[in-house]
Amino acid sequence: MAILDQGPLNYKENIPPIIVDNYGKWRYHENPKAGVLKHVSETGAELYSIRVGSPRLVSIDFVRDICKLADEYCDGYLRFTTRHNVEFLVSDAAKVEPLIAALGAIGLPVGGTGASISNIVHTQGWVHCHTPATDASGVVKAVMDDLYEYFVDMKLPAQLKMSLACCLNMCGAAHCSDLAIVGVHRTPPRIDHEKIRKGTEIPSLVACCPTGAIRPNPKEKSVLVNEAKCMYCGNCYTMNPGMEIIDPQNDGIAILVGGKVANARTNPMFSRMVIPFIENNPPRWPEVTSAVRNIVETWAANARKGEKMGEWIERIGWERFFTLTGIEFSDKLIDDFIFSRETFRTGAAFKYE
Amino acid sequence: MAILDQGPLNYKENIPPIIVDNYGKWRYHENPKAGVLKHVSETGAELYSIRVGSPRLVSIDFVRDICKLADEYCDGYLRFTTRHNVEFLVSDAAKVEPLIAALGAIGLPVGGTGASISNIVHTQGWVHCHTPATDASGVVKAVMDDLYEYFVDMKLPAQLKMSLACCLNMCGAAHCSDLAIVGVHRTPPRIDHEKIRKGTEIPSLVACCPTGAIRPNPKEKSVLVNEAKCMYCGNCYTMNPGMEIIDPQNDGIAILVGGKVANARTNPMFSRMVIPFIENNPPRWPEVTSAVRNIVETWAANARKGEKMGEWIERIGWERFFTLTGIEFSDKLIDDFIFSRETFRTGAAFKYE
Amino acid sequence: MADKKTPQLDELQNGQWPSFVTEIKRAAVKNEASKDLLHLLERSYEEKRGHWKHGGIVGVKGYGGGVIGRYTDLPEDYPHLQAFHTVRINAPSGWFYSTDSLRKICDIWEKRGSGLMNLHGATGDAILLGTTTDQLQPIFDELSEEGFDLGGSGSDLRSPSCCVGPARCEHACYDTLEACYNITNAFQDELHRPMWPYKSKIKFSGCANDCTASIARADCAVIGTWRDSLIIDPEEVKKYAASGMNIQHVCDGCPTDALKYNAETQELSVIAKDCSRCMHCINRMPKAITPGKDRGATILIGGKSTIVQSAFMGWVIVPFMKMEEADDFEEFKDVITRIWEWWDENGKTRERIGETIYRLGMSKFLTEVGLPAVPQMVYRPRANPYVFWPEDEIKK
Amino acid sequence: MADKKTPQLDELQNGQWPSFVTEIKRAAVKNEASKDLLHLLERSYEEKRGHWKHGGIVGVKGYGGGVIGRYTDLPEDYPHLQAFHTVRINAPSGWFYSTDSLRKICDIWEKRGSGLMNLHGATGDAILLGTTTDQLQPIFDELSEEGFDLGGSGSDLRSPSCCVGPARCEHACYDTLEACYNITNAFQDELHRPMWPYKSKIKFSGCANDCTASIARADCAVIGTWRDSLIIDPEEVKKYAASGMNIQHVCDGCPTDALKYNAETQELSVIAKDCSRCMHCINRMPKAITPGKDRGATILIGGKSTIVQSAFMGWVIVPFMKMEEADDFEEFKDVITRIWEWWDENGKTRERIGETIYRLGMSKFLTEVGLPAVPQMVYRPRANPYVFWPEDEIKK
Ligand code: SRM
Ligand code: SRM
Ligand code: SRM
Ligand code: SRM
Ligand code: SF4
Ligand code: SF4
Ligand code: SF4
Ligand code: SF4
Ligand code: SF4
Ligand code: SF4
Ligand code: SF4
Ligand code: SF4
Repeated sequence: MAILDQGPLNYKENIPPIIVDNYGKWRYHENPKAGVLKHVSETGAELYSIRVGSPRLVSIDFVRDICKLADEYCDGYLRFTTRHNVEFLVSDAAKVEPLIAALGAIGLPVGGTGASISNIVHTQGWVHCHTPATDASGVVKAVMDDLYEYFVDMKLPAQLKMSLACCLNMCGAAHCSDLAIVGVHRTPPRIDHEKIRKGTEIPSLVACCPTGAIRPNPKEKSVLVNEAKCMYCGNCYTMNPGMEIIDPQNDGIAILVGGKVANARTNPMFSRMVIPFIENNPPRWPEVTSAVRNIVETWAANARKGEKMGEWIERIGWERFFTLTGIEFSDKLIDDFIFSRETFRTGAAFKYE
Repeated sequence: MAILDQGPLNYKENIPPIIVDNYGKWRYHENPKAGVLKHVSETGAELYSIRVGSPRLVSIDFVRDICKLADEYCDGYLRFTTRHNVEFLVSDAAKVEPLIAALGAIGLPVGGTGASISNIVHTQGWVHCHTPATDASGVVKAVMDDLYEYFVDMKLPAQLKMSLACCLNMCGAAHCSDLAIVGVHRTPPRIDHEKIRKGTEIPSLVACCPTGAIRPNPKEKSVLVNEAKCMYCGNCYTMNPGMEIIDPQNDGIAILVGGKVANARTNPMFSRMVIPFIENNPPRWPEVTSAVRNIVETWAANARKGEKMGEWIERIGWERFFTLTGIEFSDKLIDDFIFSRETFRTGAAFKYE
Repeated sequence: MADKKTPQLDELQNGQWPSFVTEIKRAAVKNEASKDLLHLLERSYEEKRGHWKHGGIVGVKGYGGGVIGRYTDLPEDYPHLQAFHTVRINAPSGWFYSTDSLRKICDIWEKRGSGLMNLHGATGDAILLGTTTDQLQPIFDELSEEGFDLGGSGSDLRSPSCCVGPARCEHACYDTLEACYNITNAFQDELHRPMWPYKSKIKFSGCANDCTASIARADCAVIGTWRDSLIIDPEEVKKYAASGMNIQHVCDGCPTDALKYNAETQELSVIAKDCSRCMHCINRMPKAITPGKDRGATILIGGKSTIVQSAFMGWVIVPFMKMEEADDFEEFKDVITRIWEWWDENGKTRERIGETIYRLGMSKFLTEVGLPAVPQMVYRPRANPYVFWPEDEIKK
Repeated sequence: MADKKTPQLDELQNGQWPSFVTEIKRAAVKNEASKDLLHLLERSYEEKRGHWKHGGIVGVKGYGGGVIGRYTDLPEDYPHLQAFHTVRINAPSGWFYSTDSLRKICDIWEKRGSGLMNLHGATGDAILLGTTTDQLQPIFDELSEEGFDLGGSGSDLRSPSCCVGPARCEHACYDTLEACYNITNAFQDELHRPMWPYKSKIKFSGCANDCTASIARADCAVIGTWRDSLIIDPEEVKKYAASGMNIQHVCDGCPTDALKYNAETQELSVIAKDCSRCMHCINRMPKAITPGKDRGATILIGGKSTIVQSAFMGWVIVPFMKMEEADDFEEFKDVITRIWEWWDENGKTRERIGETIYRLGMSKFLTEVGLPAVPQMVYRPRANPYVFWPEDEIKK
C-alpha cells in the first residue's frame, strides 16, 4: 500500500557533492561556449554545466543512457531545465570535453545557452491529448532540425525562447514567448446530441463559452451553437466530448511573436499573433519552419545586440515588423475580444511602412 | 420664418484682413511673452495674437466690451480658442502694449501661452445642468485665482492643460487632461417609482447601467438597484429623472492627472485618478485648490523641461508620484472595471517609493 | 427677491481671475431671469446642490436639436427660471468673429434672453444661456435672419469644430477651417435632425498637436499629417545652433530616433521612413523644420468620454487621406457617410460608434464599411488567438 | 500490426535534433502499447488528426489527482491503447536527480507501463506516458515505496516548481528549492485532492529573470528580489572596463536611469531608490554587481493562459516578503491560504483566481484577504471614475 502525501523526493538527496558544498555560494558565471556554463563559487570551486537538447518525449533507454554518462562524468547526478533540456553537472574541468564527445557519440546536441535558441517548451499533440489541432513533438522536431545551427551556436542578438501548444488551452508559455507556435481550430463544434444528453450539466456547458455562442436547446435536451459568435476555442469540447471540435481539413497552426517574461530592461510582454493560420503539413511542416526561420532571421539581421524579439519589435513598431518580414497583415490580426481597446492605435503617430 | 439648414457663418467673412492676406502662408511663430504670440508670414507680415483669460460664462456687456477693444486695436475682429480664451489679432506691433494695458484696465488677464496654465475647459455645474455633483464656474474661478501666477507667466516645465467636468458624463476633455477636476456622486440613485412609472421604457433603463446594477421591479412596475453593484455614474439619472442621484452630503470632487492628447514625443494618454474624493466646500473649495497646487508644484519642481505631467509621471513611475506628492494611495484608485487588466503591474520591477 | 444677499457668490468676485459672478450680476441689472439665477445659484452654494430638472422636449420648427430644455425645481421661489433653456449657435470655423457678428448675437439675446452666454461650449457652440419656451422660435428666426444657424444636440451630428489652422498656424497640414465649414454644410440634415443611436462628433486638427483634443473628444478625429518627408532648412538650423539652442536635446526627444544632428557640421537630418510625424521637432524648431509637401490627414474613430463603457480615444482607421477643397472633401464625406450608415444599422441606443465597433469587432466594421485592414490601425496585434473565420475561407 | 510501415514518422528520424520517433521505436521494441502508439501516430500523421478520447475518471486510492485518463477512439485497431493513461510524478525541486532515483522510475515503468515518458511536463512533473487502468495502483504503490509521490491534476494545487536557484545560480534572492519543497509538502492535501473551482499553480523564481516563466504560467508567482541597494564591487568594475566592456551601454539599458558610470574614474554607482531591480545590469556584469543583502520575494497573482477570458500575467499583490526557511515560510503559507479560501468562496467553476479577481475587483479581493493596497500593485491608477464607496464611508 502506498504512503499518502509523503511529497516529492527531497532535492537535498539529489544534488551532487559540489553543489552541496557550494549551495548558495555561487559568485558569478561565464558562458565559455554554447551549451557550457561555468559557475564559480566563493570557495573557488568551479562547476561546469553542459546543457543538452532533449526530445522530452523519451524512452527509459534514453534515461538510462544519460544516467550512464552522469555516473561517468558527474558523480551520478544530473538535472533538467525549465525548458526540458538535460544539464550535466561537471565538477572536473578535464571531463568537460570528453563528456561533450560522448554526448555527440549518442547524437545529443550541446547548446541552448546565452544568445541562442533553446529547446522548445511543448506539449502532447497527437501523441496523447484529445483536443490538439496539430502535433507537438513532430513540429518541434522539424523546427529544431531547421534551426539547429542556432542551438549549437550563440550568434543571435539575444536568447530566443520558443513555445509550442497544440490547442488554445496553450499548455506551456506560448502566450509569453519570443516565438510561439499554436495549434488552432477553425470551425465550430459539431454537436453530438446523443453524447450531450448523457449527463451533461447544460447550464455549465452554456456558461463555458467565452463569447456566449452556446445556447440551450430544450427540444433536443441539448445545446445549439450560434456559429457567427464561435471562434473555435474548443473550451466547450474540453468540457464535453459531445462538442466535437477537431476538423482535420481546417485545423492548423498560428504564429505569435514578441512575448517575454523576464523583467530585465523591459516589462514582461504577451506574444502577439502575426500569422493566423498555416495548414498542417506533416511530417515536416515546411510552411511552418520557413515562416519561423523568416521571423528569426529578420530579427537577427535587424535587432540590436541584447534586444529580445519583442523589444526589437516594440522599438521599430509593429507596422515596420510586417514590412521587414514581408508577412501579410489582415483584419484577423486585430483584436476583437475583451481587451481589444488597449491594442488600438489611439494616436496619430505611426510609420507608413 | 427661419431659413433651415443654412449652416454656420462663413469664417471667410469673419477673419481680419491680415489673415485673409496671409492665410496658409505663416512661416513660424515666436512667443515673446506670456499671452503674446508673434506669427510671421512668408509675405513678411507679422501678426500678434494676444490671449486673454475669460470666465467663459459671460454677459452681453462683456462681449460688447471686447468687441470695442477689437474695433480699436484689431480692425474689428477677434477669435476664441479651443479653451475659451479670447484672442485679439493685432496686425500693428505698436498696438500690442496699448491693448494689453486696455485689457488690464477692464481686469482681463493676458497669458496662457507656452509653458503656462491656460484656461480650464469646463462645463455648466449648478448654473444650468441637472446632474452636477459640484459647480463648474465656481471651482474654476477658485483654482484660477489660486494659480493665477502660472497663467500670466511661463515658468512651468511645459504647458498644463486642465479640465473640469461636473459629473461623470465628463463634458470636456477631463479624461485626457494634464489635470482634471471631476464632480462625483457617491450614493446609489434613490428611486421615485411614481416618476418611473410615468412612461419609462423599463428595458432600456435596465440596459443603461454599466455594471448591470438595475433590475426590473415588476411589483412596482418600476426598477430596483443592486446597491452593491452601483458605482454612482448617474447614467440612469441622465436617462430618467426617477433615479435621483444628487446627494449634497456625499457629492464632491475627484482629481485625475497625467492625460494628454498631442502626439508630440509620446502618445496620447488618459488621465488617471489620484484623489477619489474631496468634499464640496463652496465658495472657494480650499481643499481642492491646495490639492491642485500641490500636484502642479510637485510636477514643476521635479519634471524635466518640456515634460508634460503624464510624461513626467510615466518616467518616474506612479508609485514615485504618490511618494513625491504625499497623496495617499488606496484601493479606490485601482481599476475594477472592464479594462482593469492593463493597469495591473504584471511585472516584478517597481520602486518601493 | 431682488435684495436678498449673495455672500458666497460675492466672495467669488474677489481674486484676479475674471469672475463669472460679476458677469451674472451685469446681466442681472437688465434681466429678471439673470437676477433669479444669481439667487438660485447662491442657494445652490448654500445647499451644495443644483436646482435644475431634466429638460423636456422643446425646440424650434423644422429641427430636432439645437435647444437644451431646462426648468428649475423651485419655480415658486424663482419664477423667471421656471423655463430657462439653452440655445446652441453653430460657431464659425476657428471661432473667428467680426465684432459685427458678435454684436448681432448680443442684440438679439438682449431682447429675447437672459443676456448670459458661454463663449463657447465645450463642443464649440456659442451657447445662449437661458430663455423661455415662447422665445425659442423668434430667437431662431432672428438669428437665421442674420445668417446664423443652430448647432447640434441630442442623437445627431454635433457641431463640428476645428483648430485655428492655416488662418494663423504654420503647422496646418490641411485647411481645417474650410474642411469644417464645407463638411458641416454638407451634413446639415444630420446635424439638425437627430436620427442616430446617439450623438456623433467631428473635430478637425491641422496637425498631430491636436489642438482641438479631437482624439479624446470626437467620434471622428481628422488630424493633419504628411506622406513624404518633413523639410529641414539647413540655414535656419545653423541659426538655431548659433542662438545656443541644444539641438541634440531636440533629437533626444524624437520618439522614433529618426532625427540626427551632427554637432561639428551643424547638420540636421531625418530618416523619413522612420519619422512618425509626431510634431515634436517641428514644435521646437518651427523656423528650421516644416511638415512635408504631400499633405493630408489621418482619420481616427471612436473618441468619447467615460459613460458607459469607459472613455475611448479615437484610433486610426485611415492612415492618410487627402483633404482638398478642390475635390470638395469627397473621400472624407464618402467614408464618414458609410461609417454612419453602418453605425445606424448596428448601434444600440445610446451607444457611441466606438463602443459599437468595440462590441462587434474591427474586422466586421472594416469589412462592412469597406476599409482595408493595415497595421497602422493598431499599436500591436491581438494577444489572444480568438480569430473568427468566415465560411468562404474554410474547407467544406 | 507489427510490420505496418511508418514512412512519415521515419522521416522524422532524420535531421540533427534528437528524434522522439526514435524514442518511441526504442520503447516499441519492448512494449506492445508503444508499438501501437507508433502506428496510431503514423495514422494521425496521415489523417492530420489525433485519435484520443476524453479521459474518464481513473486514479489511485486516496488521491483525486495525479493521473490523466486516456483512451483511443480506435481500440479495435490499436488494442494496447484502449487505455493509455498518464501518471504524473511530482519532480524534485529544480529537477535534480541522482541517477539512482531516475533508474528506479525506469525500472518500475519498464515493468508496468509503455516505457515512454516526458522529462518533464510543462508544469514540471515527470510524466509517465501510457499505462492501463489496472496498473495505476501498483505503479503508485511501488513509486511510493521508493519515496516518490504523485503530482497534481484536475481542480487542485498543481505541482509547484522552481528555478535552479541557489543550487547553481549567483542571482538567487531566496532559496527557491527549499521554498518549493517545504511549501509543496505543506499543501499535500490541496495537491492530491481536487476541491477548488479550478487548478492553481505556484512557481518559484529566484530573481526577476523569472527562469520558470512564473508570471505567465503560475497563478501565484514568487519572484526573488531585495529591499536595500544592489551591491557594486569597484574592483570588478575596473576589470570589466579593462576587458573592454562598454559599461555606459549597460547603463543605457537601465530602465530607471538609476545606474551611472563615470568613464574617467571608471566608477559605477546606483541610485538605490530609483532601481527597480530588473536584473539587467547584474545580468551583464555578474562579477561586479550583485543583489542587495536584505532579500526576499515579490508575490504576484493571476498568471494563466488564454482560456477563457484571455491570458493573464500575474500582478503584484505583495511587493516584498521575506522567504526564510528559518520561519518555515510562514508568512507565505498564511497569505496563500487566505487567498485560496477567498477564491474557493468566490470563484466560479473553471474560473482561475486571476479571473475571479478581475470579475470582482482588486478592492474586494484585497479587503477580504487582508492585504494593504499599494501603488506597486498597478502600473497606473484607474482611468475611469467608477469608484465604489462602502456604506461606512458615506454620510447618512
Ligand atoms: C537553467 C535555467 C533555469 C532552470 O532552473 O532550469 C536558466 C538558467 C540561467 N538563466 Fe535563465 N534559465 C532558464 C530559463 C529561463 C527563462 C524561462 C524559459 O526559458 O522559458 C527565462 C525567461 C525568458 C523570457 O523572458 O522570455 C530566462 C531568462 C533569463 C534572463 C533574462 C534574459 C533577458 O535579457 O531578458 C537571464 C539573464 C541573462 O541571460 O543575461 C537569465 C540568466 C540565466 C543564468 C545565466 C543564471 C545564472 O547566472 O546561472 C543561467 C544560464 C543562462 C543560459 O542559459 O545562458 N535567464 N531564463 C533555465 C534554462 C532553460 C533552458 O533549458 O533553456
Ligand atoms: C489657440 C489654440 C488652437 C485654437 O484653434 O484655439 C492653440 C494654438 C497653438 N498651439 Fe496648441 N493650441 C490650442 C490648444 C491645444 C490643445 C488642446 C487643449 O488645450 O485642450 C493641445 C493638446 C494638449 C494636450 O496634449 O494635452 C495643444 C497642444 C499643442 C502642442 C503640443 C504640446 C506638447 O508638447 O505636447 C503644441 C506644440 C508646442 O506647444 O510646442 C501646440 C502649439 C500651438 C501653437 C504654437 C501652434 C502655432 O504655431 O501657432 C499655437 C500657440 C500655442 C500656445 O498657446 O503657446 N499646441 N494645443 C488652442 C489654444 C487653447 C488655449 O486657449 O490655451
Ligand atoms: C454645454 C456642454 C458643457 C459646457 O458647458 O460646455 C454640455 C452639456 C451637457 N452635456 Fe455634454 N456638454 C458639452 C460638451 C460635451 C463634451 C465635450 C465635447 O463635445 O468636446 C463631452 C465629452 C466628449 C464626448 O462627446 O464624449 C460631453 C459628454 C456628454 C455626455 C457623455 C457622452 C458619452 O458618450 O460619454 C453626456 C450624457 C448624454 O449624452 O446623455 C452629456 C450630456 C450633456 C447634457 C445635455 C446633460 C444631459 O444629459 O441632458 C448637458 C446639458 C447641460 C445644460 O443644461 O446646458 N455630455 N459633452 C457642452 C456642449 C456645448 C456645445 O454644444 O458646445
Ligand atoms: C501534460 C501537459 C502538457 C505537456 O505535455 O507538458 C498538459 C496537458 C494537458 N493540459 Fe495543460 N498541460 C500541461 C501544462 C499546462 C500549462 C503550463 C504550466 O503549467 O506551466 C498550462 C498554461 C498555464 C496555465 O495553467 O494556464 C496549461 C494550460 C491548460 C489549460 C488552460 C487553463 C487555463 O486556465 O487557461 C487546460 C484546459 C483545462 O484545464 O481544462 C489544460 C488541460 C490539459 C489537459 C488535461 C487536456 C484536458 O483538458 O483534459 C492535457 C492532458 C494531455 C494528456 O493527455 O496528457 N492545460 N497546461 C502539462 C502538464 C504536465 C505536468 O504536470 O508537468
Ligand atoms: S495544448 Fe491543448 S492539445 Fe496540447 S496538450 Fe495542452 S490541452 Fe492538449
Ligand atoms: S468553441 Fe469556444 S467559442 Fe465556439 S462554442 Fe465552443 S466554447 Fe464557444
Ligand atoms: S459634466 Fe455632467 S453636470 Fe456638467 S454639464 Fe456635463 S452633463 Fe451636466
Ligand atoms: S448610477 Fe450608474 S451604476 Fe448606479 S444604477 Fe445608475 S447607471 Fe447603474
Ligand atoms: S493642431 Fe496643429 S495646425 Fe492646428 S493649431 Fe494646433 S499646431 Fe496648429
Ligand atoms: S516629427 Fe517627431 S518623429 Fe518625426 S523626426 Fe520629428 S520628432 Fe522625430
Ligand atoms: S530566476 Fe534568477 S535565480 Fe533563478 S535561475 Fe534564473 S537567474 Fe538564477
Ligand atoms: S537592476 Fe535594473 S533598474 Fe536596477 S540599476 Fe540595474 S539595470 Fe537599473
